[in-house]
Amino acid sequence: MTTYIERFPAEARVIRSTFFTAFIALGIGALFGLLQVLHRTDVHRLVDSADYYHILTIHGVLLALTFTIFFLAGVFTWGLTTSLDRGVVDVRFTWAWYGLMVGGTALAAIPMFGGLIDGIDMSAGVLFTFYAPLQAHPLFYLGLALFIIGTWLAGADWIWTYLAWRRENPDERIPLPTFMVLTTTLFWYLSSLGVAIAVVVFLLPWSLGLLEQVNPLLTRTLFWYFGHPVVYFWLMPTYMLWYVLLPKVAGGKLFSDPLARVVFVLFLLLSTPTGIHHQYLDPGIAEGFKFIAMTNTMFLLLPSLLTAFTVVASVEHGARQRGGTGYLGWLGALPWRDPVFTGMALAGLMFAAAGFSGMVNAGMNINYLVHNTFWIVGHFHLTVGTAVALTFMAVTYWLLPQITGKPIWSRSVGLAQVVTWFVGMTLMSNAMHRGGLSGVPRRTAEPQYENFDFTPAFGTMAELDAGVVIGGSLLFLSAVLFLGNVFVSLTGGKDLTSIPENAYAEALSGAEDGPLILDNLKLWLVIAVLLVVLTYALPIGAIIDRGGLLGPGGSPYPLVVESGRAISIGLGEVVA
Amino acid sequence: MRISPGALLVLIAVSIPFIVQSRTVAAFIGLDMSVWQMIALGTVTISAIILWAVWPEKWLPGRPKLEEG
Amino acid sequence: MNIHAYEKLWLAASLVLIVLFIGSVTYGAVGAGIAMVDDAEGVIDPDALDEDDRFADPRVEEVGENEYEVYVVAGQFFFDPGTFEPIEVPEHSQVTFYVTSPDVIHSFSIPGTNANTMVIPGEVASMTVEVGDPQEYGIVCNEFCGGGHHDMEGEFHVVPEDEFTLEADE
Amino acid sequence: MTEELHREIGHDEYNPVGTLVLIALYFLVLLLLWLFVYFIEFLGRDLTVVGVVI
Repeated sequence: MTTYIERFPAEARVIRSTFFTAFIALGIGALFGLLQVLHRTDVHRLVDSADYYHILTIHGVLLALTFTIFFLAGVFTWGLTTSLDRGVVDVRFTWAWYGLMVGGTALAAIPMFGGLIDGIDMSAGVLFTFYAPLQAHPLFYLGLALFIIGTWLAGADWIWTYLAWRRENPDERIPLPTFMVLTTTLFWYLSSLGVAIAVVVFLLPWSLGLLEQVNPLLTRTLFWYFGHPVVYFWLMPTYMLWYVLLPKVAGGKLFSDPLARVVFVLFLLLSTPTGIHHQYLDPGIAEGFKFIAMTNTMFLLLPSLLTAFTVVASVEHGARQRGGTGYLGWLGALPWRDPVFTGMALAGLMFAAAGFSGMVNAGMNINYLVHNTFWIVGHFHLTVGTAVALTFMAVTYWLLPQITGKPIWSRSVGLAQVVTWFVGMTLMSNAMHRGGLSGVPRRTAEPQYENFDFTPAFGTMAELDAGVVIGGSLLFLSAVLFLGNVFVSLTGGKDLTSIPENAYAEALSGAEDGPLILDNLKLWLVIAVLLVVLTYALPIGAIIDRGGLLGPGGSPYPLVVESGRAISIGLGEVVA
Repeated sequence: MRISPGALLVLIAVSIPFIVQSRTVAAFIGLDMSVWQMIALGTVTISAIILWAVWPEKWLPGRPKLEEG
Repeated sequence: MNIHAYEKLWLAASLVLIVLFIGSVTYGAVGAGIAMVDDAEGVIDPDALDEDDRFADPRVEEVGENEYEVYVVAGQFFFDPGTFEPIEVPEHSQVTFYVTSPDVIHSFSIPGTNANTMVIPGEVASMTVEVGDPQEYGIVCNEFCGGGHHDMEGEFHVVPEDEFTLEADE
Repeated sequence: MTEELHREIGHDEYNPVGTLVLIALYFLVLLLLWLFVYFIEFLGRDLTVVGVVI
């Protein structure tokens, strides 16, 4: 019996830091989420409605980027080192990428929070998507760029460690968790390039006044080039945990290692050439390009549907080994008292529901029905907000003891916490989906209009508001229970004997059953790049051809007065 | 107990989305269910689940015994 | 690589599902005739809308029998026309909206209907709909566009034939 | 974990029949929901965006 901290004390320290950073982001993000549901529904408006958008920006960035990416960086470091059974090559480099990610986050946070504080003349009320000509303070873009470079260095760390292992083990198959880390890293390099170009080449110089204007459709397209794939950057570590940890806590084995590899290869190939499906209703992009993005997106369902089968079959294997019988009776034999298992299982169930709203979002013309409505918010609170976040929280109950040597304070509170999240999300997301179908917009402080009312298919808007408020409050309660449980656990003493061995699920059908070509990552990367070029070269070329690299313009908003922007404001006045 | 307390808790939690969506289904087939009717239906459903779960198994012979999880 | 028979079955079912989805969308485009907002319109200088003959004077215009074109400027935080006075068209007509923005990205969306488009500075969104019986609709911006985003709303009225007059005819 | 195991089931003797049942139900739900949302909610609505009839 060896725990992770005994085997890899130096790496455990870095993973602890990534987790704590993630948890701080989770706490602030959850609190701001509660403020939003109370504000939108007009139950209580703590801030001015114009400031709602700063709250929303912080909620989106801290939860969708900071919480998820810091946590997954820790999970990947754990999965890589555990499965290779070797430490990182140089832990100082590991600290370097962590430091860069923290530094980037801190820089971006200054204007994000500055927008909420009177007397600070900096703001970044541009939401998670920062569509130009909405303009944030340069620190926001700079911080974002540094953060992304930090994630690239993290990927380099993982690849570096893998190559070192490869020299020591020239003939072995890549262990499954490492395979998943590597495919995800390659995919992330490919897809985050879009946002890096948007930020470094266009938005940062523009916010500094070095560029007079940008092409809004181009920067928006570059954002979505990254903006859809980023959801797979959250999902792939989640899938990894479902593949390698969930079967283990269920008492079974992974059904098929080769199929898990096929799924991750499919993600590497298909995740990026789909972003245009966020732009189905954009003028300036030809219908043909939208259709291509639609078919790519639909085929991207395949790895997720395959995952559903493999993961459930692995869990069923556990149930049957535990004595479960019958067509459905085996479900009763699963370890439902364990928050690690129950949290991940409920997250998976919610993801099945999210699969459906995602299919609707992917359907090109049906996008007229749901585009930018509350439906979308309901959808991604099921995906990143539950499939990913609930899995990460559940797995914390397993990983935290591994990296700290301290047992979880209360597994019962943990169980209550994951169930509360599930129930809260059921109520909130149902109301959001239904509200969206009646046309309620997303991202608005006051979805109450003077000249018309929304008419839900049945029931009333007040009931939907109640669903959002009750659901949102339960989610906040759940987050508090989670963070409280983590905090109390950390104040406790070390007890290595009560912590299970650091290990992951074996496979019923192992890597040796899969063809060698699956491990040929260079080949898959080349095909992935080719697919991206095929899908994106023409639309991006067309957009640049239409509006020019620096675009037909639009006005930067807000027109904040500070030193870096003086030039562009001066120019603006000349034009005016 | 027919199922473990943990399984019962999760079963109740998982029944909630079905109860909430029962109203959607009812509306689709033309039945307008109010929130209170839905809550009543939910209370009945969850009570039935609890009753089923705590009912001693030996009173229903012939059912395969589920293992405690 | 041995794939279990059930998993092969599921793989086939998944592919059927995907083909069905793509088929539905294609049917919507070809059979039901739903067109996507696209690149049919050329680019426009957002800083010079007052020199454009469509958007210098945003309005409703009759272009054929029962065919109307509506030119809308969506700006922070209004639709012109729409916010200051309702957009009015007669019942049972074909209406094409042309919407553009002088400042940031907005949307032009009629809640409860399928009329919904992004509005991007430099681009003109065009969207043709067929309206039926008289009805009053709202218009919202559903893309965040700045601190007053939630105040950006308008009205779209489909009015009886005999109550309809064009501004130009008044 | 090991003490909870009732039996060891290998790859060749394991048929995930419960998974097949669950996933078949899921398939049906997806199919029905898609037909409902696409053909009734979406295509049944007013103000559908059509191509310009020339």
